[in-house]
Amino acid sequence: MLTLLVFLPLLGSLLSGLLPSFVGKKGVIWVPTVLCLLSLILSVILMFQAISGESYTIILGNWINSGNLKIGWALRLDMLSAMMLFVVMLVSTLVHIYSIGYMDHDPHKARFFSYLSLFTFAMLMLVTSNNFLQLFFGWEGVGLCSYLLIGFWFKKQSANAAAIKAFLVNRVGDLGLILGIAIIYYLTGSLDYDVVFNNISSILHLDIKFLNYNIPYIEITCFLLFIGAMGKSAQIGLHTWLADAMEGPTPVSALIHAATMVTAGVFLVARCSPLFEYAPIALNFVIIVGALTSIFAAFIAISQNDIKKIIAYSTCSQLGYMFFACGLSAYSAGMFHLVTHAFFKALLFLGAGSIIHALTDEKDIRKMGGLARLLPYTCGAMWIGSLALVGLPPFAGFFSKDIILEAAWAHQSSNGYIAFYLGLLAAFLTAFYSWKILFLVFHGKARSDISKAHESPLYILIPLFILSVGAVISGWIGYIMVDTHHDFWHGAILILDNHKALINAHHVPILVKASPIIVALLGILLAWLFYIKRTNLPLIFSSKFSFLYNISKNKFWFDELYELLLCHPLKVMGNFLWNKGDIGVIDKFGPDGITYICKKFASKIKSFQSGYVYHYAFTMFFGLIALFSWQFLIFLGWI
Amino acid sequence: MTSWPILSLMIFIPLFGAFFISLIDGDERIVIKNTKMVAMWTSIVVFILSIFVWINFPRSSGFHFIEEVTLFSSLGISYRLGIDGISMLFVALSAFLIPICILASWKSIKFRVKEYMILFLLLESLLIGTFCALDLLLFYIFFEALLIPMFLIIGIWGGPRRVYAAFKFFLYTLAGSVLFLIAIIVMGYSSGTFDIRELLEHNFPYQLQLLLWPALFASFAVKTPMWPFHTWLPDAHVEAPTAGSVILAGVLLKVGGYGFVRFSIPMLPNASDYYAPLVFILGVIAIIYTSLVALMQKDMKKLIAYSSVAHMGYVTIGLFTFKQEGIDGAIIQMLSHGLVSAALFLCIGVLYERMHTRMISDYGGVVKNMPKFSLVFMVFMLASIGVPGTSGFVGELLVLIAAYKVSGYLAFATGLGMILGAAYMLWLYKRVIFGVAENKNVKNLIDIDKREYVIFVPIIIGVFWLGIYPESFSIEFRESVVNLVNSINNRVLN
Amino acid sequence: MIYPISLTHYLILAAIIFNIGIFGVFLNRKNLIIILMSIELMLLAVNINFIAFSTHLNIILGQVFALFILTVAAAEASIGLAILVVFFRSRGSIAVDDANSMKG
Amino acid sequence: MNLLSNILDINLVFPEIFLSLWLLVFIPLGVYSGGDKETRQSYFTIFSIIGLLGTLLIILMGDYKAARGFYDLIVNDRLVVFLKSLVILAGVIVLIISEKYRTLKKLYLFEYPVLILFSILGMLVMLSSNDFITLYLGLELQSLSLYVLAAIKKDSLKSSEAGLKYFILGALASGFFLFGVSLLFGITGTTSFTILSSNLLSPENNSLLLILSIVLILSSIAFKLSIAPFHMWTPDVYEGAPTSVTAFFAVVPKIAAIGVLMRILYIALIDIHDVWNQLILILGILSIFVGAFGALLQINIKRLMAYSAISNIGYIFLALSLGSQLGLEASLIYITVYTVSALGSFAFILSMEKDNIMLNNISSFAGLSKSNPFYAICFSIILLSLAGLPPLAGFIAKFYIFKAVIMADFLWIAVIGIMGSVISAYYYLNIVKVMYLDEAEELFTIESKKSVKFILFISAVLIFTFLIYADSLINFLSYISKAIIL
Amino acid sequence: MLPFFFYTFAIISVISSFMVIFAKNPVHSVFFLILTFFNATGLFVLMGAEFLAMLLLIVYVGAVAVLFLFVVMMLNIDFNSLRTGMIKNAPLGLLIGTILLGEMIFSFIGMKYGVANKPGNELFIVLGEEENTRALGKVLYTNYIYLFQCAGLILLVAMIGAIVLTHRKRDNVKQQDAVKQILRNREDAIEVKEVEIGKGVL
Repeated sequence: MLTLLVFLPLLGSLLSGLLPSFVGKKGVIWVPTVLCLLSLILSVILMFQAISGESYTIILGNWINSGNLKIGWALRLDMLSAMMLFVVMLVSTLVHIYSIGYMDHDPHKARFFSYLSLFTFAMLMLVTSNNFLQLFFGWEGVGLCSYLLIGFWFKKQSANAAAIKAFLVNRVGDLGLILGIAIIYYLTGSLDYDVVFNNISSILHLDIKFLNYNIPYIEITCFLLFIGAMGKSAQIGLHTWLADAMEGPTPVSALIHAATMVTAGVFLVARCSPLFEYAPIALNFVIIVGALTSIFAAFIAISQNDIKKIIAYSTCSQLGYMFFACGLSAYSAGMFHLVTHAFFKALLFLGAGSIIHALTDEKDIRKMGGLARLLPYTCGAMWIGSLALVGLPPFAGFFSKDIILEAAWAHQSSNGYIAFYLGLLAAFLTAFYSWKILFLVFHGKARSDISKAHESPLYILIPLFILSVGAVISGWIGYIMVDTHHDFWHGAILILDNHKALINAHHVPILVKASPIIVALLGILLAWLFYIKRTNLPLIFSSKFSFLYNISKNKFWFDELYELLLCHPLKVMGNFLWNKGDIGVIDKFGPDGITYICKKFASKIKSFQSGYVYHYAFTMFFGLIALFSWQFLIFLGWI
Repeated sequence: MTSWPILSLMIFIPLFGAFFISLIDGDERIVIKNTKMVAMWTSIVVFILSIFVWINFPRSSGFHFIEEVTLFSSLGISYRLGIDGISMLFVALSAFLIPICILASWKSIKFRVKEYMILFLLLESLLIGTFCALDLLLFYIFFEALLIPMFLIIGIWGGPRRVYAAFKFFLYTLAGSVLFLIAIIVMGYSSGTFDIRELLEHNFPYQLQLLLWPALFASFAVKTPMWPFHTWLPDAHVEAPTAGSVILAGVLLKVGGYGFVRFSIPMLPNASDYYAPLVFILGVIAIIYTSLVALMQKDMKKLIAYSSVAHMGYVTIGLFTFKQEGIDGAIIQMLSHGLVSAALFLCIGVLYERMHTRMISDYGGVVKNMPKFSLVFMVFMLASIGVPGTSGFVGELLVLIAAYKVSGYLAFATGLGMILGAAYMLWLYKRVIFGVAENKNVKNLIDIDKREYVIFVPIIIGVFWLGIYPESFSIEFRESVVNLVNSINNRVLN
Repeated sequence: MIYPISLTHYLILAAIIFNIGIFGVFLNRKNLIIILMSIELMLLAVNINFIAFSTHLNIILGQVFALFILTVAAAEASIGLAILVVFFRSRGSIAVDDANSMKG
Repeated sequence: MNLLSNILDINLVFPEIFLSLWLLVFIPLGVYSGGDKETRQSYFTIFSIIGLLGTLLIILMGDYKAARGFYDLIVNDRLVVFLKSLVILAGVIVLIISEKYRTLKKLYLFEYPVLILFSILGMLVMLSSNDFITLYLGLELQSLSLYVLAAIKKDSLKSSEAGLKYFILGALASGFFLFGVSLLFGITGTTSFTILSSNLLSPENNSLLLILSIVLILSSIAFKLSIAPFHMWTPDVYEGAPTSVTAFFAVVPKIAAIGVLMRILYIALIDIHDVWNQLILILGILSIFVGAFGALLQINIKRLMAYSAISNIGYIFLALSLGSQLGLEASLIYITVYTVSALGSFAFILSMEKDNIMLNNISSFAGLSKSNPFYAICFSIILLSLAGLPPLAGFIAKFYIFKAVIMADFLWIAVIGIMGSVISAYYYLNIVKVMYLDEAEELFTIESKKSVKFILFISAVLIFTFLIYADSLINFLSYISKAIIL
Repeated sequence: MLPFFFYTFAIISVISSFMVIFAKNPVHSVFFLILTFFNATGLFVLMGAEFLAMLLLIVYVGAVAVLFLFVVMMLNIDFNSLRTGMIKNAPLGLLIGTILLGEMIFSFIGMKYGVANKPGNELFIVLGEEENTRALGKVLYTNYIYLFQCAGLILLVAMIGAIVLTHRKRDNVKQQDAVKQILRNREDAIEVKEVEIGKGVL
């Protein structure tokens, strides 16, 4: 069943991608969609199996086999993967359906659906892997599909650039991941989760010497793995690709850049909890990075005007929450937020897509307004999504975000408090920009001609509806995940007994529990002030606090910084090495130089052959003398 | 096992084919047609033979299918052939690529077709001979003789600077390999035999090893090519006709790697151990340096050529880790590169046939008219940057893992190549395939036809096969590599 | 003061003449005939050597050799002069400097 | 009694006697024959070829057992027989391939084959000499004929200039030789090789004078072999002399001189090997490089062949310097292979004629692979063999040389020498390039006699298939080289 | 007396050989060459090689030198134009040459001769009490007969060579053909014409 689940999307992808003429014009759309739907049904069944405590591994075959390294293609079902399977399949199926409407006019539908299904397949491989390498396979596979889908509109230069950027930034993370994998292999001689996790105790005492410090291997390993997660999940430093990735079609953003792929990093950390638990330094690093990202991305989001970019930064920020939850050893909280986030963020993206679709590819929120009337369903969906996002009860986000912040408080460490306060601030900003969107888009006056706007077709609205339902109820249902009295994960996540953040999270002061709601409401209020009540306030603020505004607007100049520090020097260096290194030095002093010297020498010999017989005679004579003198000196013992 | 000399057959059938072609006479058009057919079928027969060998190959270490005829009693040189798991795969690779090359040249070679096909068959025979030779001197003979057909292929059917490139290629490799000859003589006469099997068991004195190793290295490093001996490669590739580039990148470069794994490492283990850091440094430089250089190339073929240098950097690093994973990885990387770079050159050839330019700036938006081609190209591009599931990944991963066993820094530096490799390949792909078609000629492009399908599909299958189930390849050479690693470890430790 | 004449004296004399002969071959720039004569001088020096050794060692072989050298030298001179004449006819000069139509 | 013993030895010199008698018949025949010039010329050629083949027959029918005659003046053993046969065969082939050229250049003179025969006679004398006097007379007999041959195109300035240069420098070299021999005679009291070697055994004889005499003798033989720095005449004479004569120069005297050098070094002077081995070695390396570099920029094929000869003989010097059986064997193999290659090359060069003009410029071979593929492919094989590429004959020959050098523990010499071979590979390859890669201005067909084509073909085939028969050939040469047992 | 003669001959021969190469006029050079040969003859006599001394006189002075002179005259060269100029870096050449000479002399002086004067072979024909010419004659036609024949061949080659090179068929020069002359008869040579009166005058 699991095998079928995983490979059905691949089949769909291959059919519509390679044999479009075989499946027909309609078929290229419907075949992958129906196959995904089948998979979704299977995943639901499987999830119930998993909840009932079942876990097993299906070995499909050998992959890499070299020395001790024995990697097989295998599918593993446990609670963690079942949960991910469900989320992935649900969002993927909805996006497939959504795309039927959204991509209606695109001539390359076959390709699009093929990519979508391929992505789904890769994601499934990622989550069901039973070893690090297959995880990496899926990891790169989703990255690849992300690349393909971002660059789907190949004529757009910006889309192509964004696609490459996404791939390359991810590759940087991947380098960390693969090095981490290499270390794991080096230490344990295996890459199977079970073997590695069971042998953890034997490697704890191993140290690596790095810059004169002795660092436990496990720390460095987790650190490197986390670098990989940072790349995929767009954490601070490696986040730059996510906003640019919005160049792709909106369903893609919903599927890949909100609900599934970007959360793979969180999944990885959760999956590797048996490693991270033994690496306190790495965990602290995770907390810091996560917390920083959450505030940092939220801060950028407030000044953006592209609706998708705002949501993208929001995603970034929410991923930060998930990470610091993981860093706090509250992996299940992270996973919980992952699930709820998948619902409401996919909802937001798809809603945004609906808006964009309605306005024929307008993305700038400053040019919208008053759409509530024209797009009532979309408006409702967006409201639900935003409410879930900012974490107002009874929406899904409330439960997951709350438990994270509580866990941060309950961690009772300086890092925990930092995470808590930064998270709180981020929540405030989240509320602000969420309502900024809502107010600017749906309420107030129309700032441009929106008369042609129309509510989206049913294919778009059905997914919106389903996700809205999810955004409301997933928090209620999913709360079981973080219920510490209940072994929901069946051992898929390991938390050491002395890491009590999650357990203590249920026993934090009431003020702490309430604070997220308060700041969210404050944020909404501020947004109302800014964008409904006093519409000149944003301008005043941006000029008064131009410094902060510029930072936010320019996204901390990360892109420019990278351009200046990395891309440009690399290009210059490439040119230098080519022109100066290869042509200027190696060729000049190597083959060409030797040729030149040889020719020079040859012309010397040629000119020596002067044609005058006395020169020839003299040369002979000289040769004679030289030979004799040489031997003469040898004979006398002078040489 | 078969009693008939199948390896000799594989060496001599192309020669017979070439001879037969040279006899074809008559009306020019008919001559060309017959020539192509004869060449094609000859190479296909050889390929079938290679499959036969593969199927019947006993997966144990040591050499099989051995043939031995004394050639020089006075010199101690014999016509000894035999293959182990490693060489078997390279033989198969050669036999696989030659028909593809011939097919790829079906239309693009318009003049002197007869000579062209003769040279390709000659090349095939020599390549198979190189990988099958079990006699040091016989190996050298094949190894060197390879230069002549390649020189002519580049020189006659090449681009505008073909003469420079051909000479650079020829003299560079010759200069490297003459030192190898000296080493061969020293090895042969200090051990008393030229039989590779016996030489593999022979322990050379440490000081002698230290002397011999650089001589071997000079030859193989040029052939591989390693930085800084790589500058002939871009020139040769740029000027060579498509099929020439294919065979150059696909098989000829592997001869260098094969040399390392067959001679340098097992015969001179102590020296290899001594010089390994040097190889690592050169390998790392090759990966990073040439990737950066590739990033700035304006000519597609040059870019791929530089990427070849980087990829072969992985191979050398992998080989000199002396770890099972590293050597396995290096071999798989060589096979993979043999397929992928060959295919990339074929892709460029497809474009070149239509547009007659290789400048990246002349392209853009190709996907619009050539979606199938774009897909094919993408598969190879992805394989080149080592996306898991394609052949490129397996080798790189194994090398990286083995490199980590040697040093973390080495692994890190090796890994940097992953990022840079992705950068230049993606950039290339973007500039050529994506974007808006601005060049008028691009708008009139025609997608790949059946012949080209036939060329690409086997390679794509190979790429995925190697990427998803490399076991079917690695099982063939596993025992040989295990043996190799054990013997190195024993001899280096003692 | 005159020392008794020994073999060495003759040898030194022969060496001097031999060297003068060599000088004549490569110092002369203008006249090919001088070169031919220089060669004769060299052969003369050799003859002196042979005869001196022959006398000193009391072996007749040296003189026989010298005899043959004399014969050959005459033949050589005639060939040399014939070639010179041919050269003069085609070049119109016997200057050594003029014999340089081929070089490099 | 003396006379009697001489008469008994006369069977050792039957070949020489036969050839002289043949010549003595030839000369009046040439003077008094009438008829059309071209028919006369071909008759003369056939006549001289018959004479040579007759000589060869006599040589081969003779006794191969080592024997010395005429009071040690001459020697006969299998090495002598082999080299003599090689000389005669090479001479015959040169006569055959130069036939058309001579018609073209109107070299109808009957003296031409006569002089060729005389020089071959001189070489036979040289090869069988066991005494410096015999050697000297043979050398002069050969040289005088060659001087005349070089200048035989009287109306050509280049030819007479070549003759002049060759003569002057040759006379200088023979002066060196004689001076050296005279000193050697003074030191040891003999000029016989065999007695010399026993006389040199006494340590008192190791003196500066001995070194001087060896240097003098070696430098004059180096001159004959065009070894740097005594090579200066070679390019000019090769260029200036009529091409048919150049073909003769390039091959036949070299074999004879190598044979003589072997005899001097390996019989007369073998006991003072440490005195001359460095000399020969340095000369060998020097000429490898002079030959390699000198040819790089040549545009005239004849000059190029001159430099090629210089560097090829350099390799033989490397082998000979070792003073070992292996070195002797290697140099025999090398000279044999070189003979075949050089004859093939000149068969090619002598065929290259367009509208009655010889094509001496390398660039005029452009496009030959298209217009005359047979010539192109044969010559390419020969050139690649000269460049030392496997599996051609040149490779095995070089391999043997380096094997000998390395086994004598001269590793660095081998490295240097082999680097020289890479450089020279460039210019051989350049000719291949011109023939195969360059476009011809106009296509032309080469018409040459079947016999020439046949010789070119045979030489290419011999070189190409060398590996097949190499074993037996090398065994045979090794057997030959055992004539001198060290 | 011996030293006196030796030095006289030696010094004159060195000086005159020096003059051979440095004389401005080739004719003078030839004369100096002859002088050198004369003195060498004297030296030969001093060493007891009378036969060779005479031979030198006859062959060289009588034939070779005259041949030189003959060619010098025959070529009819404007000697004035040839006089100038020695090699540019003659001093260098001389210096290097002197090194060789020095080394040679050094070797001569350091050498002990007569060591090898122990012939163990019948080929060593000792110059006995017999007179020089007889001794030479005895071996020349017996022991060295082979060489003697070779020398003859060399002379033959020289002759042929000289003829080949210098012989020219000139088409514009009338040559006498004796046979033709003899075979000519009156009828071929003379034609009697009847001349009309008055014709043929103008």
